[in-house]
Amino acid sequence: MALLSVKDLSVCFHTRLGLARAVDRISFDLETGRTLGIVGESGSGKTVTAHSLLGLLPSPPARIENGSALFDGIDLLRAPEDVLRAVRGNRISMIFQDPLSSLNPYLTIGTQLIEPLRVHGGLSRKAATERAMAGLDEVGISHPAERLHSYPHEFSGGMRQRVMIAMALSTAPDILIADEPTTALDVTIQAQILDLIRHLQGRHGIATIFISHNLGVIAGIADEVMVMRRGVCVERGSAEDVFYRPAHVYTRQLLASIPTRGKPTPPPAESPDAAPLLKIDGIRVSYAQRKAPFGRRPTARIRAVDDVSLELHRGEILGLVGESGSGKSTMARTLLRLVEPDSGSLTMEGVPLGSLRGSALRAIRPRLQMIFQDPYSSLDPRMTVHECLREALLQRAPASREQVLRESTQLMLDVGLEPAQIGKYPHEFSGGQRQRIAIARALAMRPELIVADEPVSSLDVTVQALILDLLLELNRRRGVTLIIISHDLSVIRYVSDRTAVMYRGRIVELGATEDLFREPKHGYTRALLSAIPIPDPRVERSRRRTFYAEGEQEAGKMAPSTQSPLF
Amino acid sequence: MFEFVLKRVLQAIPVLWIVITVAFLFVHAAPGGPFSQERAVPPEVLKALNERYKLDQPLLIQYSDYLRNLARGDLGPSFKYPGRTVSEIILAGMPVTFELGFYALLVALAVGIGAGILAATRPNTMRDYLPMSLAMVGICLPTYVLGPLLVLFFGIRLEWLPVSGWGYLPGDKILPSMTLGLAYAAYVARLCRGGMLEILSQDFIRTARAKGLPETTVIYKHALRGGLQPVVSFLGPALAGLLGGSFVIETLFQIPGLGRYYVQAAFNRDYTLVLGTTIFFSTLILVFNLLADIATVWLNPRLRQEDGARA
Amino acid sequence: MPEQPAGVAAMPGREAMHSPSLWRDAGLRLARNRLAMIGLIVLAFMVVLALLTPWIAPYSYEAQDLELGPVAPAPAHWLGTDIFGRDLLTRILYGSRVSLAVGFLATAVALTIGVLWGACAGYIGGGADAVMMRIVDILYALPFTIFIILLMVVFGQNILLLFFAIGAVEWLTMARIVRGQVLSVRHQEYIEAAVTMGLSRWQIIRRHVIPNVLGPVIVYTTLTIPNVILLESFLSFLGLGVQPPASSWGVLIAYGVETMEEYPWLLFFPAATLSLALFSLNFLGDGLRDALDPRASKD
Amino acid sequence: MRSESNVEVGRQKQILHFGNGDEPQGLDPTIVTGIPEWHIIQALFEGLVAKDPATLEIRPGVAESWTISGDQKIYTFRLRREARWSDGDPVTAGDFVFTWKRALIPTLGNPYAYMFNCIRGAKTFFEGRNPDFGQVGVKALDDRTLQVELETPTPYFLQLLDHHSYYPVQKKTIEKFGAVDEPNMRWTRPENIVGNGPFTLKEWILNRVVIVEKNPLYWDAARVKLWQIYFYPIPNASTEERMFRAQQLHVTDRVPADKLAVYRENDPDSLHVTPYLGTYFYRLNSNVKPLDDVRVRRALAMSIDRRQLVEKIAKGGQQPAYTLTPPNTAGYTSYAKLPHDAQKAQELLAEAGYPGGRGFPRLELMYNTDELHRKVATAIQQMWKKSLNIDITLLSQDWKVFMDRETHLHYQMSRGSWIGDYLDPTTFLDMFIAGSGNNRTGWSNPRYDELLKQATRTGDREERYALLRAAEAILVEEAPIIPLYTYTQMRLISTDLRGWDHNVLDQHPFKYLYLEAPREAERKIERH
Repeated sequence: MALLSVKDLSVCFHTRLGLARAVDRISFDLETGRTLGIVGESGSGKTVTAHSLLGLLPSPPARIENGSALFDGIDLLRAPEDVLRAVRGNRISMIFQDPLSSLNPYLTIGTQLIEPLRVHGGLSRKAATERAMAGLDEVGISHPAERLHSYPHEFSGGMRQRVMIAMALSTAPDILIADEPTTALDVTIQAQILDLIRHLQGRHGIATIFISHNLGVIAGIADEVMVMRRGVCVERGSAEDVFYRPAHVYTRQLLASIPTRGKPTPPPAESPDAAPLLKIDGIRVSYAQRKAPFGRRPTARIRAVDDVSLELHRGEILGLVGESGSGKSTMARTLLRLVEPDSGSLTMEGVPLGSLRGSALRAIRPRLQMIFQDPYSSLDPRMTVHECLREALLQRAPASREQVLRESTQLMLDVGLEPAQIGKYPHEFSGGQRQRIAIARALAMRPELIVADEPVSSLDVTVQALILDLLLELNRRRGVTLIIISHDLSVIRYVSDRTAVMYRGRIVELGATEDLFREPKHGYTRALLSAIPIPDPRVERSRRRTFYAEGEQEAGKMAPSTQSPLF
Repeated sequence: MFEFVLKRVLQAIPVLWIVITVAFLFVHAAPGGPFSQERAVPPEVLKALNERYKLDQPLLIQYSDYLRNLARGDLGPSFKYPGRTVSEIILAGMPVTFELGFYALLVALAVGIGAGILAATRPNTMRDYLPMSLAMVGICLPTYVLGPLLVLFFGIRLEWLPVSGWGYLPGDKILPSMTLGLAYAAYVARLCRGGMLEILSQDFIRTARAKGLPETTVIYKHALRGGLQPVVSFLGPALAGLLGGSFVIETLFQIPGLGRYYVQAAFNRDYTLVLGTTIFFSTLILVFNLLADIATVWLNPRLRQEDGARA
Repeated sequence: MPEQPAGVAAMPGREAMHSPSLWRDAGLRLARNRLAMIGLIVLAFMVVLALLTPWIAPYSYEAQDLELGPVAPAPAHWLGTDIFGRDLLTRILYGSRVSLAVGFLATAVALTIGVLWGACAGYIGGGADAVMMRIVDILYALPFTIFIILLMVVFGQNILLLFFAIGAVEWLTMARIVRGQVLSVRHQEYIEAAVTMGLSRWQIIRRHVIPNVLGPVIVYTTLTIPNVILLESFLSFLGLGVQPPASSWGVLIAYGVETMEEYPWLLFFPAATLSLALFSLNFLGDGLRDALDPRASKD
Repeated sequence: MRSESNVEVGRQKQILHFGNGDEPQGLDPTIVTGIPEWHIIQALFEGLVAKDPATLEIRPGVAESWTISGDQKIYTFRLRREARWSDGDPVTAGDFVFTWKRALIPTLGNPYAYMFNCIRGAKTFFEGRNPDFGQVGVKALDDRTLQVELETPTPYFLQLLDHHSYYPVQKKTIEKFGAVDEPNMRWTRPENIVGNGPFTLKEWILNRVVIVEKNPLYWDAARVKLWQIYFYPIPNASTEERMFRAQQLHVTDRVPADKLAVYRENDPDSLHVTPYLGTYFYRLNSNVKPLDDVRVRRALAMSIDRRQLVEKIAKGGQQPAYTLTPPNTAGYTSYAKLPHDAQKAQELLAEAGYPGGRGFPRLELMYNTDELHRKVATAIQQMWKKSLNIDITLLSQDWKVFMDRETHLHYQMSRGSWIGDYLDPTTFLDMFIAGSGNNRTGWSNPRYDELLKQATRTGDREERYALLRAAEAILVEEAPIIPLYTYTQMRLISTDLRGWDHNVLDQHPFKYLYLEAPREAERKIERH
């Protein structure tokens, strides 16, 4: 008898257009101590599946149509609320994708950690506090007694996810459901968290359902893998079977879409005598740390970009890689004069970009365009695609209604969108389509340089490749110079001619992309490379990580003794 | 913290100065003087009074005299009530006004937050529509309608509560506080509902539910603090409005507060009293806006990063 | 053009091009919201009644019948008469002309000034923001009664002045709300995208900032209108605004309160009319807010 | 449930709860002008003489007796020995000389100084033309004898002595709290004040209550039955009425017009509506066209149906008024009249060049912001419209703006009213003498002025009244004002209150009042 046995689970959502089936007859069993990996792209129903097991689906609009989920004699899908509540957070715990929004920002870590212990374990405040401290210690957070009084915002992303894990495990559950627990984290942090989960799971013998869109992550952690697509399970089997002998065409497509290769086209022949398109010299940017209204030291400044110099040639693609907080986004915004540098100079073909003001600045702006990370917030939700493109086109040059129509139609075709959809609003498009709209908007200005800040990081893997191909094509066909910023090394490797690695506001390594990947010189580059999850169960499980130690990213202790064998 | 408050206080000085100046010009520009009345005042008398109160001096002299006295904390004598100083009148009315405002605030918060939570936890059901509709009726019914209605019902018909007064008879503070508070409760309810709905859709609420916490804990411990943010930022202006706008209530219920003076002084052209009450109320507005900002930060730990917890 | 796209047939229909604007779309979405439509119909009905009042009112609004005096609702006077023996239904109908005009126009004044002021303060930020918001503080603090008296004395009795006076106080809160909203919108990436396109500040405020803060503004507006209608009665007492024999809802309600025990219908019907208008406005406002958010209605 | 009401407790302890209109500005009898102040001062001070509350006949006050010379110009008062200040000092003739001199010092700015005009030399002293008070006809012959010499025979002089501006104040106390000519009223605070009336000031909480308590040193203390009186400033009539219903007040200051019918029906014993020495009228600015035409003014006056006005609008038992002076003011009644006659009014208007109202300019009728004024104006606006076919604009104005415009004749028609200071027709008729500050119509008539002047020189009552009637007839015929109705005093009074007599001056000396449950009521309670 399996610990948890799910049969024919079907979930529907009421929408304006009628019933939509989000999960369609999913079945699986989970054994004690085993890990089930559920993999699939956004909208495939993996999260709905997990939530339906704990009765967390908002109802309405969601409705469980069919199926059963037997756990210890209880059918989780039909159990009354109070029975479920006794199971939730007690015998089945859950950790979520975004540790920033999943912890209550208004309550201290301690309060939140103690809650399940008090509710389920009936522990006294004192006993619960001690257990909570032990839990924090186990997930590698130092000085737990002090940390209990901290608020979530005082922790970094990785630390928050450790707290979530400690909270989930505090009641010694039978099952842990981890829903994309590392997606929002930097790659090196992701590696640490994965190791931690693996370690604790083994130690406590917990069964785990691990949900991820990242095949590499699943490869490293799952014993069994279920591949979902549009609410249906397309393939289920042992990790080896799924990765090495994928039966379903979709599984194969997924595996193939991961860019592991280098740039498909050779870099353009450099003409060394040509003047650089863009010259960056000694740029420094710092923020006044406005600690809200009550900061004691409102003048404290945080240095985001520290003495960066670069030269960029026409037609080149430069990759900028680094983790969150390394200053790469600030760098991008500085190039576009969205952020004012403290010092240093920016020159575009002899024009001192950094000192332009007012209308002179506005006149040069079309030559540099940006593609933002989040295609949700980078498009005005209240403008249709047409309005958005029209605004850009008219901004560049006055044009008649017909010209605008013609050009915007052409732009739609250029970025691979159906021109008939031009009257729709951004939210009616998928993430990938939205990113195409953003690209079209940038192209409408006929820019010479496009800075793309994490252009694919919020997209599904299969879509990522398409967008990257589009960027490459633009570069080739139109000769647009590109700076592509990403935390994902495989993305950088796939598109860029040269790569710069940023760490704490500085460029620590810069070179031709393939050289850099083959022979990383800087310790940090090596650590980054070693942390990339590889979709190969055997390789991934036996990999050894390299850590870069100049200033720990995490403020807690990095490697608690209990974990060392794993690293 | 200290620096922030100090900065705001320093900012307030020019604001107050402009308020005083404009108000000074206003009252002196308004026709009719403090001493005109139905029974014609003989010109000799008027002259004597104007000389006594220096109203025959050029406006600029009066203005600089006023500022000079103000700097010494002297708001001058009242014209309408000779023998009383403006400070004395303000000091007499202030405690009552504050008390009324405080109770009304309690009513507004208790009723408004209650209704807001009720509505937000079951959106688009009867439990949502009913309190929200009542809130809307509350917005429709101005205090000068609501007050007499409450008095007639609870005071005259049921004889449960006194119909007027403030602290003379047991329970006489209930009706005025309710009347004044209910108008604001309607706004609080709407804001609270909005805030709660926003917070209840947040991920950390899902986390709290996933921990198996009872729904009451989820709502009161996890959601309420965040859900009250919009209410808190509304409170600063609202509280100033509560205190300054208590004129109608004070008249209806025979309450010796300051709101009555604020309006009456304007009608009486009691120049010094108008200026005194204006200074008082504008200071209140500034102070309450500051307090609301402090409270917003206090409620939201993300905004107060000063504890040394970050390693 | 060298690269004419192959499929001219794939060109979007021309009507999609003709300003497929937010507003037209909002109209379509609004039409599908039943509550909002009921609100709109009720309001439209009220406006039509107000416009047609001189032709449809059963009695003259000023003709008195002192001998008749106040009578309760009866077939001759559906809603009863007031102490002058004037037909209350007629008075409410005529009052709606004033109240609706004041409600909408004064709110429009407040809305225009408040939105522009708040949007500029919030978007420009820094010193300009501080100065602009301090100006709002100052205006908040000035004695309103004296201000009204002055207005009247300087400009005389004038209904236009009423709009101005009300607008002048109501825009303050509006500006604060808009500023708060703008602060939250200001750092969205689509604003940055607009900057990189070289749009001027004013263009950004007009095209991107204001449309995106309209939601809360509309909701606040629906709350402002009844406030304004009631405020009008206070100003009318001071002599600014309508004078007898003309009337307004606010004035009718204020008089109704005086005699609510003796002649309750004089309070009930005007108050009920105002409430009906407010409920309709509120549903319409909520509907409009949703309609103006393209994300809200379709998934 | 509510605790014991004020009325019940009051009955047991002889505490009167009195609705007093507005917050008193101060309690200095020489300076104050308002009615609320008047009520309280009546409890705290006493003049040389007092009035009988029922008949308004003059009775002894501080003076136990007095003599009047044959030419009616010299009054000699004998002060009673027992008259005491509340600090125990005797009230002397010197106190009156001090008080009246102070009242006339120009720099004090006493608005009621004109009340002393009948005393020889008072006017010239006040206007600064004669700085020597020795020339003024007020002398203390000894501590208990006061002699007053008048300018002309003034039949109502004794009445004036019961007006608060003639009440004595104590020199010692005044000088302790400021210069003699300083109008600050700090000396009237409860802890400072010294009076000579039946009550003393016990407590004064701003905007809440003024409490007075029986004065044991008062010469007639044996007669005073009330122990305390609470004076409440209640500006809102509806609030006051509700307080009365909730048994928090014994006496209200007024009654909301729409409540009168209800009380007549349900509680007639509590409702007291009595004639009052005051007239409600409209001023017509005789300087502006077309109101400079007497025919237009008469037409306007004749087209108002006063009966409807008082019965349907004012509702408080007011009497239609066609003359300025209320009927039977100290035996004086004017018979002049512009009767309600729409036909005649139309003819007059046509004669003036506006047949059927054609071409008549749109006039503005100004009133100060008030419910009743609005109602009256609204009704009259329609009456003019109906009978004369002319359009009038109504304009409500804040009180001070209203006064300002009226004083500067920046109006066309405006609301006015006058409450008599003393019981004599001249308190009304003096208003319209040319140059009087209270005229404010731009109208003047030398014959009118002459008639009034003659009247002051006449000692004989009937002859004097005949002159005044002739003057009033001119006023009515020329119609610079349109009298509308004679005021009534409307109060709700608890059936517990005894000793309350009605009079047109609305003066109710508190020393005669007391509280006792009515016998019928007791019977009712027993039956329950």
